[in-house]
Amino acid sequence: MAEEIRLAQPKEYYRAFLEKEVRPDDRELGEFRPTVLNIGCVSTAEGSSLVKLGNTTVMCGIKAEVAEPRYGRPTEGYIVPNVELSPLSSPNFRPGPPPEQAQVLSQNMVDFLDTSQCIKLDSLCISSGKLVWVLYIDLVCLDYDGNVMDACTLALMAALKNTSLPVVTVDEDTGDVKTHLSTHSSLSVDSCPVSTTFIVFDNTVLLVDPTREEELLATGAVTVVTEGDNLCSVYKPGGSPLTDEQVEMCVERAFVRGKEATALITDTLCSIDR
Amino acid sequence: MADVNLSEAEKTFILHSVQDNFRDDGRSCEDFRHMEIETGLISNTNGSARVRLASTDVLVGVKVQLSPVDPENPEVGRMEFFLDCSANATPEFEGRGGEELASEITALLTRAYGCPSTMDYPSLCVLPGQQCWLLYVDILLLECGGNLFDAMSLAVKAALFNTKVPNVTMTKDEGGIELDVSDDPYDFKRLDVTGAPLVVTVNKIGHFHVVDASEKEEACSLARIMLGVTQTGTITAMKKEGSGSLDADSISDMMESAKKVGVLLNKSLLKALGEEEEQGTEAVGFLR
Amino acid sequence: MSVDIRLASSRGKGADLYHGEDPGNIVTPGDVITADTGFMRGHGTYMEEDCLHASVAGTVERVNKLVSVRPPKTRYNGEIGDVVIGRVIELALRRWRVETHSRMDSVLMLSSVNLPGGELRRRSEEDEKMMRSYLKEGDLISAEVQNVMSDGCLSLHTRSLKYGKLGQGTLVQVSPSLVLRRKTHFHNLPVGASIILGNNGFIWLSPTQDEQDGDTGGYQTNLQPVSHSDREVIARLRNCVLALADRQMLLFDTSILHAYEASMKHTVKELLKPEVIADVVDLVRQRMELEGS
Amino acid sequence: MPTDTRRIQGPETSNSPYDFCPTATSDPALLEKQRLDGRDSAQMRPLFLRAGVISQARGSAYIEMNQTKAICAVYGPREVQRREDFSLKGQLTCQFRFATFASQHRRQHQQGNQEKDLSVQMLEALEPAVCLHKYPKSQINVYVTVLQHDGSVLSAGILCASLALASAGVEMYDLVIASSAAMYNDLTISDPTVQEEQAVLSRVGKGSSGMLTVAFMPSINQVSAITSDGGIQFDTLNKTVRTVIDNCQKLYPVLQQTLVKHIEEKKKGISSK
Amino acid sequence: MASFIVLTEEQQRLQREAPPEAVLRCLTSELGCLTRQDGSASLSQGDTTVTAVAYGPAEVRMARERIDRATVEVVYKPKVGLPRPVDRKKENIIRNTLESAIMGSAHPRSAISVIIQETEDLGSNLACCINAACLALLDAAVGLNFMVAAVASAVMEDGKIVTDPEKKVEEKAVAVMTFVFESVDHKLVSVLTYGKFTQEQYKVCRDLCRQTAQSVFAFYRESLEKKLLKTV
Repeated sequence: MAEEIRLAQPKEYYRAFLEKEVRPDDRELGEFRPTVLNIGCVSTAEGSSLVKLGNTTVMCGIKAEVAEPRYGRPTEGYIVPNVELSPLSSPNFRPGPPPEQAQVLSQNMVDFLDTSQCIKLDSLCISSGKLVWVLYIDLVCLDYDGNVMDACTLALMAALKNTSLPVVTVDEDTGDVKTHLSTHSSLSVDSCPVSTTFIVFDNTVLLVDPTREEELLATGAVTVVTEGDNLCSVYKPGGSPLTDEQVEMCVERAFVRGKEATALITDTLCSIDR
Repeated sequence: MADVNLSEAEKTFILHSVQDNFRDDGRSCEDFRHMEIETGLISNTNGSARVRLASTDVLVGVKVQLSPVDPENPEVGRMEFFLDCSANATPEFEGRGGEELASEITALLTRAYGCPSTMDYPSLCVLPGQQCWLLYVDILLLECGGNLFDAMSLAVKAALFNTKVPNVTMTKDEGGIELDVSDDPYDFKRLDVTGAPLVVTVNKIGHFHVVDASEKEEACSLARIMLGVTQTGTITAMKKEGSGSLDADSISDMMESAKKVGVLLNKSLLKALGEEEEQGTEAVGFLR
Repeated sequence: MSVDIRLASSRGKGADLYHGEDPGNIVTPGDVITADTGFMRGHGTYMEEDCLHASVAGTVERVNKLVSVRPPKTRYNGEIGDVVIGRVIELALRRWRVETHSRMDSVLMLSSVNLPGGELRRRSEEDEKMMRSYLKEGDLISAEVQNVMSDGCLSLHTRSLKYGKLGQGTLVQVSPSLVLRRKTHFHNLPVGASIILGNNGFIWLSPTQDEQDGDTGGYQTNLQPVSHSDREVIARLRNCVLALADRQMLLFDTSILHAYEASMKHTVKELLKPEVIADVVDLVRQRMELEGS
Repeated sequence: MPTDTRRIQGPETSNSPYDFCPTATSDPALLEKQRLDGRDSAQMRPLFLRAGVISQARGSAYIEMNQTKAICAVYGPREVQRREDFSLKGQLTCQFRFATFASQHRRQHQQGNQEKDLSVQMLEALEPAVCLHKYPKSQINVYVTVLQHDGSVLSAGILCASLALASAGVEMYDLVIASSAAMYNDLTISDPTVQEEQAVLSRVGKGSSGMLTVAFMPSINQVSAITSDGGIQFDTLNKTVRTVIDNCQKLYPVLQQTLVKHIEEKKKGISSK
Repeated sequence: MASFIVLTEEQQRLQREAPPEAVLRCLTSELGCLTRQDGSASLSQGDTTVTAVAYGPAEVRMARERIDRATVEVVYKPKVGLPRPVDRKKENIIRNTLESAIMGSAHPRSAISVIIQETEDLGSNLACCINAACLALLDAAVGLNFMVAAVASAVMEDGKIVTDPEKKVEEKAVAVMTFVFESVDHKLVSVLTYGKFTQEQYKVCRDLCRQTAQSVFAFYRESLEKKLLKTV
């Protein structure tokens, strides 16, 4: 019976649960789904990771290439992140060019990397004015069950920390480029920003880490990116208007999540090293 | 392929005719329809050929161009196929209708010619690691009357036979090497096509199989295999097509047929091309 | 196993020259056919400034006062009473849509066919649901043109035992203008096969049936294998018809039989070759001239 | 090529760092002595399969053959999107993709010719197995993404898709099992890695060498797809077809067991609810 | 044409040096600048200029039809070239913002579309776009739950906060935040930030922008009054 109500009147179904401050999947309002992190799972990529947030699955692979630097920025490398909402991941996505949602997510990744400054573009320099690294970061959503944003940022950070590049040298005189496969260097990742996404239900209730079902019922969303004790982003694209207290509550929750997620990445990396 | 919708009885008639080894036009299962061939009929290409197999009509032009080598194969020349399924051939190709078929045929030809023994690819490399000849093989389908893959591969091979690659002289100066393509129309080299493959399509109809199927026969066949066969009987590509499946044992028989017919087809084609070369007759062109 | 690759240049240049009967008066669009106002305007012509002009390229034909131009290759222009062969392409409400190489798809109404179990039966709703079991997409039928509608769409009927669904056999398609209008278009040829020469250029070759097959209404087709000898006759006839059509010879029972006889010195598959075609057609032409038909 | 305005763009041109180091030219002759991963020539890699990995899909599967990793999702039967695709028989579509990071050299986002070709071959392999006449007017979509390419991707894709279709409850005559082999002169090596594939298909190779993939339906003893590359002696090819079909037979129970396990788990899941 | 709060350059300079203050650059607008559209507005904030047009409620494409409310479509056209992901994100924020402002349930099964053409971006572009879009909707007399006003602010390296920053200021700032408030309870509708900042800075910016938003609402009012007077 419950399943039928869930299908026919999802809003009422949810309301009944939320009155008791619990969600249909047994979570509290401010509780994340179990987060599973797998780092270095694709050996053809220079850096890779797989994140599972409940059912939501995102794989991140980083391929490094070399290119001439931008004119006027001789020491800055490139970071090119793209999110792909693969038709694998949901019946709503079809093959073809990326839909608006994917484009917005990709741009969110650019802004995420840009504002947090976790990779200094200068650190991607091989030879000033001649050659710099290009990091192509591709995030493939394999299972879309809501909150792809947080899964993407987590996968992105984990993959960056896992990235190791072969040593490339440029001969000063001849300009010849040489790659030394025997030695690798890891990327210097300066900080670890973490995003936390909430949705607004019925214009009032805030739920963290929404499932796809919850996203469909949402009347708005807020994403907070924290980095240590600082904020990198407060992002609320429209939706139900919120009071200052509500937004501040989101920020507080995000700081807690930030610590948890950072610890998860560090622990996972440690367990690989061991 | 133009979709022919046949009635149950017509299909049965064709099915039994194949079983009887006496097809509806009197051919036996391994007979090809007669075909006509002409090369060198388009003057602004480096090589061209037209093949007419019953009512299937194919025109191929080969253009050669100097271009950078493929970084993964820096010491060999390159070949690219492009097929235009023009709406002239059948109204079904209008718009994007022919694209799927075109990409299927080009994929098979690319694979059939991908094997190093099919052509002397190293000789097409002008400056190893830098410049090589890129052969653009453009195929135009003028009319379809069944068995497109085979007809196209025949036309491609004939056009390659006819292709004249200009000679290149290299001069070294301090800036590097300069390439000079000869513009003398008689200063060229020919391509060696003895190893080039032909595609043979074997259609499974009922429990038997036929080569060079007509459109009606194609409509009766649920599965077919295509083989790239060279004159020596080497297989350079194989693929199965169609929505049906094949008995494991019959595959071997079908392959055997394809190989046998393929070898003969290669020989007959080279013989005809040789004759044409000797006779040096004037062009017939498009009017018949 | 045989492969025959020949050069385009080896085909004799002269072989293609037309040396048959006089083609008659050939006109091209815009040509004045006559300035005489006493004629009537037929197909392929138009009136302007009291002159009759041709609107298509072809030969001028005159029947009494009616002047028309007949193009050598055209889509089928249906006329009431014509025998046609068509292929069912779609089922619609109480009708089948039939491809007859006409300008538009032809229509066969459910009420214009004989149904199993007697001619005089009301079409019930049950019949509507059973339509696909009578005739389905891809099926071939022979029929008569019942009516030409104002938009040029042909309405067919099969309300005679000689019409209906076709069984095993081979369909050959030629230009409709090559099929000569005769009293009958159904022939049981003495060589052991039946032929239906559709006015629309569809020609059906099949083994001769031993009379009607019971009371299935002709919707059950016999799927038993055809004997090799019948098959050979049909294949030979098919190639003969195509050979004649290739050389723009008019098709009717006599010309086809002549061609069949002339072809006997070749094997069936040799009839696909251009030089054999030329040879056979020449023989037929000579014989026809001799007989003065 | 026009720039893709729907994705974040990098510099106009960039090169792989692996273009600037001597590549170990893989000589097929080396294969005669020893395979790179130490396997016997007839030995296949261990097969790791799991069904039901994507929560949103009707059916899904994941496959791992050592370093070759692929994932597949099946959606449908569902309404056809374009009206002109309407047909009384059901329609099967396949999309085969490589993740951009699946190979040593980065791949483009747009579907390349190789991917299109593989999509068609996968469709050829699966279509004969699916009872499409049971799904009139509808469409079944199969999407395969190769996450890491280490050889035999077509067989991996077909195996994975076949399992995903079965786990989606799509009616099928049989499971489709696929396997590949590389050939060099008289040597046949089963389930080659990407390096072995490159070795037999490289343009420097002399003699008879190539690749073969066969898709096979063991219960009804039918081959649903067969495809070869490279220049191969007729007899070698003929013989290898047999070998590969035998290999398919060996893989059949693995797929069956995975499927049985998946269904058991699903049943448990329902009863526990 | 309506033009208000004209500040001399001298005044602007003084304001920038003073402690954070809720100020806007000179606002100019023209309602109904285009005649064939249901509603249109051209808005300048300082030198940043945007033109917005609104259509609707009108016929909606079948695929996008929603049975319980209006479909809000927003197209953002950058000054040059085709829209890129960065523009898509802007478009997405604008659409979601307008969607909450528009009384969608009043127009089920119809489309309300807003097209925004960037003409000159010299700082606070997003804010200007949202304000222009709101004006265009007002001009088209589309039913709204509330009006929205967007204000940007920048946190400078020395901790100073500037509202409605120019491009040059934005480039130097450590963080730029754009807030969108509604006109009834002044709750937060949208926020987009760029750069690192503290919680405290966020609060200061938010309160300052909220204060500034009041002048935007006042400006809307005056613009409308001007237009109405003209038509009467």
